[in-house]
Amino acid sequence: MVDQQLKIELGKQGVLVTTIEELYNWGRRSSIWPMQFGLACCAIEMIATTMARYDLARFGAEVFRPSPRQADLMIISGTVTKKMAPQVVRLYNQMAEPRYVIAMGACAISGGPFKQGYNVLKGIDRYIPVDVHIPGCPPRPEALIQAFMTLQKKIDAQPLTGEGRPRHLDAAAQGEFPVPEQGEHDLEPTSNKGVWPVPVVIR
Amino acid sequence: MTTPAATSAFLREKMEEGWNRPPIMEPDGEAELLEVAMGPHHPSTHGVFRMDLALDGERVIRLKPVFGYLHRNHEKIAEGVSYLASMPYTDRLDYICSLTNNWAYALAVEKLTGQEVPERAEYIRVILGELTRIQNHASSIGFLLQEMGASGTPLMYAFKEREKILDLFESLTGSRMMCNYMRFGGCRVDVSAAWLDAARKVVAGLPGFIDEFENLLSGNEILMARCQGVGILRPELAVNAGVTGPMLRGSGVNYDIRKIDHYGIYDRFRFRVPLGDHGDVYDRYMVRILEMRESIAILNQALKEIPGGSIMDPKAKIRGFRPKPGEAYGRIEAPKGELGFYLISDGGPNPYRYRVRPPSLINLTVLEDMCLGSNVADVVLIFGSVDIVLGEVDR
Amino acid sequence: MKSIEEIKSAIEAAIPGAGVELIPNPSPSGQHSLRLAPADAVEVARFLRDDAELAFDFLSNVTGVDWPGKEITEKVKVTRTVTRIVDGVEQQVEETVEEPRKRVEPGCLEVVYHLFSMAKKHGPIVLRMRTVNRTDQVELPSVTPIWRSAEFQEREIFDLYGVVFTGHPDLRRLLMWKGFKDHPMRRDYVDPDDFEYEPTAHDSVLARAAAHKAAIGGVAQKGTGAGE
Amino acid sequence: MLDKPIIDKMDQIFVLLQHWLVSFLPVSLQPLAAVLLSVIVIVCLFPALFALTTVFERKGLGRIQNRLGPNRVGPFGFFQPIADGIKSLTKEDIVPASANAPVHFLAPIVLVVAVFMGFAVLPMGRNMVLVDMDAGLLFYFAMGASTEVSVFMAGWSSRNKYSLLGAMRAVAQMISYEVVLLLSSVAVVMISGTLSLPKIVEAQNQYTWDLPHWYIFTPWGLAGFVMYAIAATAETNRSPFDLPEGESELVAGYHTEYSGFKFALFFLGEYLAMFSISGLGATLFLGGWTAPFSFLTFIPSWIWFFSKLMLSIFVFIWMRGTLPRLRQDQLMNFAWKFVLPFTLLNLMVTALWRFMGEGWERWVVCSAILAVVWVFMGRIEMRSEHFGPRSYRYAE
Repeated sequence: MVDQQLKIELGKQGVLVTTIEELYNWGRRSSIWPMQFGLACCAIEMIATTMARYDLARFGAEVFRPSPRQADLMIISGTVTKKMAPQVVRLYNQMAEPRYVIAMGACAISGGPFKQGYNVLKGIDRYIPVDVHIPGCPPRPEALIQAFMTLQKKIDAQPLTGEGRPRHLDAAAQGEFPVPEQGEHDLEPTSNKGVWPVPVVIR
Repeated sequence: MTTPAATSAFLREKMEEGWNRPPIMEPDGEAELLEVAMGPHHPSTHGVFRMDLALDGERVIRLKPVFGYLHRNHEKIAEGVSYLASMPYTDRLDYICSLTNNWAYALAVEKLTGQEVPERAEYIRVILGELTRIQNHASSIGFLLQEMGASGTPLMYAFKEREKILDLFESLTGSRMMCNYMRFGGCRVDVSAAWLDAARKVVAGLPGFIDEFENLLSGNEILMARCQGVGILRPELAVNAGVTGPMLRGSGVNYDIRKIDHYGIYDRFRFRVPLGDHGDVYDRYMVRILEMRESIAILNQALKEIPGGSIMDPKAKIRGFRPKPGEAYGRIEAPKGELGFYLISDGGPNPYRYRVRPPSLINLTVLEDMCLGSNVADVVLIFGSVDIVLGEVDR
Repeated sequence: MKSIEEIKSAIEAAIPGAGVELIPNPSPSGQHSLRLAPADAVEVARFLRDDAELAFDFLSNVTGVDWPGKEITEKVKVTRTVTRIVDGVEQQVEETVEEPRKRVEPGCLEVVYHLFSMAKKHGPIVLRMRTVNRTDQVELPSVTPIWRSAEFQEREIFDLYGVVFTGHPDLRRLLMWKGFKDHPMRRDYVDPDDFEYEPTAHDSVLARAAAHKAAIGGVAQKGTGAGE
Repeated sequence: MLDKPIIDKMDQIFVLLQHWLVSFLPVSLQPLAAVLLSVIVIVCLFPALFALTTVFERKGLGRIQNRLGPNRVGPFGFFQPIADGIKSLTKEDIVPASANAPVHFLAPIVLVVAVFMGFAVLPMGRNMVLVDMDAGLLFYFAMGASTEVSVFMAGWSSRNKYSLLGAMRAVAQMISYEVVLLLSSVAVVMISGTLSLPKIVEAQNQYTWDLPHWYIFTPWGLAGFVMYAIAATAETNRSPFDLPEGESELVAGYHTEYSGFKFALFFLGEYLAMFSISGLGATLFLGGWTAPFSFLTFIPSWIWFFSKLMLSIFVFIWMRGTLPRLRQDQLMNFAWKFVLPFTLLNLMVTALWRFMGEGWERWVVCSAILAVVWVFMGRIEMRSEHFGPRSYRYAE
């Protein structure tokens, strides 16, 4: 590890010092290919983000891959229903590591305005780990770009070893997430306890 | 042209034979069928829709649509909240054109209560409704071309224009997509003179955009070869299956609710209803293009004639809004077809029954009929030409 | 277009013995409806579609409505014989008293159809049909063979309300998944208790929050308001 | 003007460099070392070109679509492919449980190796050809044919329905257009009388009034080039013939199940195939490394070769940004009913050209035949399918 101070000094002298860690993080942060996966209203704003006015392509992220195998980022753009939730988890399982998830919009975070619905999943983080949440109904394209940059910052800050390393470098971490079953009245189980402990309400 | 009335003898005869079921396809020879589940995650299903296909080679032998992946319980929620509180939910039905959804719901409630709408509010509704229609048709054509494999260019062109219209919506209602603008007996906020000027400017730019769009697309041989003669929908079946909107008019049936019901103030505007003669994908595409041009004509008239005055029925009640017991069905010509709301009031603050008549869902009834015997590539194209939004299909 | 009374008499003239009942609609919309007896509903529907003057070729909307059984408490005058001491002697006396009595008005499932005519450009006419009850006798005839547009809408009503349409070519659940057991649009449906209630001032929500807390059990929810 | 020796030096700079480097080695090792050196250069150069092209493609498509394209990663976004490469290399490699693992693994490698082999016979400048084979063209097409095998391997071994459909489409399409590709090149062979690519270039390296004798400037050459370009687009699965991976229909077609570096190899293979087929097109019809005007011959030959190559890449990108995709049956109809008969006719016209001798008559006759048949066949094709603009009626 190069001392941060020394690195800045060397940078002034025109010597570029980098580490494997930085290069690795730079690589995966600069080339995040989202999955072409829209769920509901937010999907239209996600498409608008890639269009000429907002142009997500500037970040190198216009390569929307329809196949989950080739995608790095899953943007949960909209309401996840109980009928769809098993498919979302399955798609997430099909993605190759390193993979990231952005929960876009109120519905993906908590069920949003449709929270009272009998067929609406109250937040996708009940089943899969989410990296960035964006509030809004739907969030504006700028918000999605902000989320994208937040994700990049998050990747940048990840060390490759020790505590706080990315999940795919942690041999003990969960790789495949159990797909919920569609039961007679509800999904079974109603949440993945390993990912989402039942929250404690504090007032 | 074959109007349904003219062919009603034909209709009756065929009906006895049970023709309104999709024809039964037989695979060639002993071929083993390949069962493909297209969706719910598939790049061309506009969201979470699934088609269970049985293929013989690439020929479609069977197609069963599967719905419900975006069933968000809109109707159940609306029955538990007040009349006004369902208004924001209607935005999220067909999330590309929220304003026409607002309009249909407001119209149904106005029918239920007998409220009057001031003239200025009616003009604002027409302006917003037609702007919505233009941006919906433009983006639906963009998505259709995306399905056809054009790597984004037509969609980008469509969205460029859509953003201008969304800016108008945003400056008026405060939201790009989920406008929540109409109220029972009027509208929420008044338009300013500056907004009207901005709208005039945008509308003045629209014909140029459509010309550009048509230059890029309509005469393209590949587009013609892909679209013409594909996904033919006969007018008899279209009427019987309750298909509405540009899809029905693409099949040559003259049925535009703006002309039939004269709801709002549509009888004041001069506009024509384009009709296709072949009922294929190309006709649906062209009907949408031509409808955009007619919408511009309506917009020009409305923006010129808009009167002053109030935008809200003075007798309209916001708090303690309890319609008398009864029921009403209100419908409008939404960009995708007939969007109706059916409300039953029991005198309480909430509707006793709240039902959305979704054009997208009912237009999909004929999907199997149109797709059988064609190619996988045609299936996505036909599906795209139906122009659905899953929020409305599954509600 | 003919008025609703004329349509009713036209139906009765064409199909003798058809059970058609006019249901007035008091709201300003003035969309009155005809209630059909399920037994000959298909006949009537075919007549409405094929009659040259009516030509209702377009079935726009099919809706299910749930009317749950109501418990009605009413006072009934009852005459009964009581033993009472009159003038020091025990006698049998007849006496009339008002007594509250509970009566359960049986519920039913209703299906509403909105018809228009594309050929004649008129409408709407509203038809309705009722099932016998909400539990076991929930069959209604399907109009899908007459108007194809009923296909998905009837499937939806089967899914969400549990009306069984006889004669429907492909009656499966439309929106909910295959193994689902309930009919969620019915008014007595209780949805699964699967979300954490946010702090609120509404007592009913707090009551549900307390019930939810008890149901999930074991997980401490500090200060859920209901308890404190 | 620069003086002649310097021009020659610039022209031959890579050849001289190679000779100089090799001269340090014992004579017995020199031929082997020379070949190895060239192989290394090719193996490094074209992937670098691939990286550059992806940026150009993304930026170019952006310009077509009124937007900017990548510009955040490195200066003007030019480090984007490096980031993509690092990411692809480090991404998890998934082999589906039901896939045929060895074939699944081999498919991308077979593709890239086969495509690289094609570069061996391409003359990239004067004296700049790795192997000056007498039957170079034949070798090239033999290698090109094996890309089909790899695509089918990928689609079949993935055990995915979309992959299988994509593979079936790919094989049908590539085999159909392979025939056209070959036959349109045969015309060149008939005129130049050789299968060796450097000799074909030499044959075009003459000038009349400053204008070169490129084959594209003859009636049969133009027709052949158009047919070649169509077939080349189909052969490399580029829009509007990108059916095997037709995103909107088949998710990602034959490489749906590939992730990480194997997917990157497919991506690389596609672009390399594009380079090599553009290079061959330039060699056969556009005079290879020769200059378009005699007074421009002072610019090194390899610059001309690569500019022609990049120009055709630009056309590929342009088409991708403009055209929608054809359908499978239309694609096959187009191949067998229009392109192939026209190419066969072109062969006869070429023969006629050859035997009519020098003079203006052959220009008139050959052009007339080709133009008439082109118009006639095109008309019949359109009319038989009833395609065409329509008029619409309105109801008040």
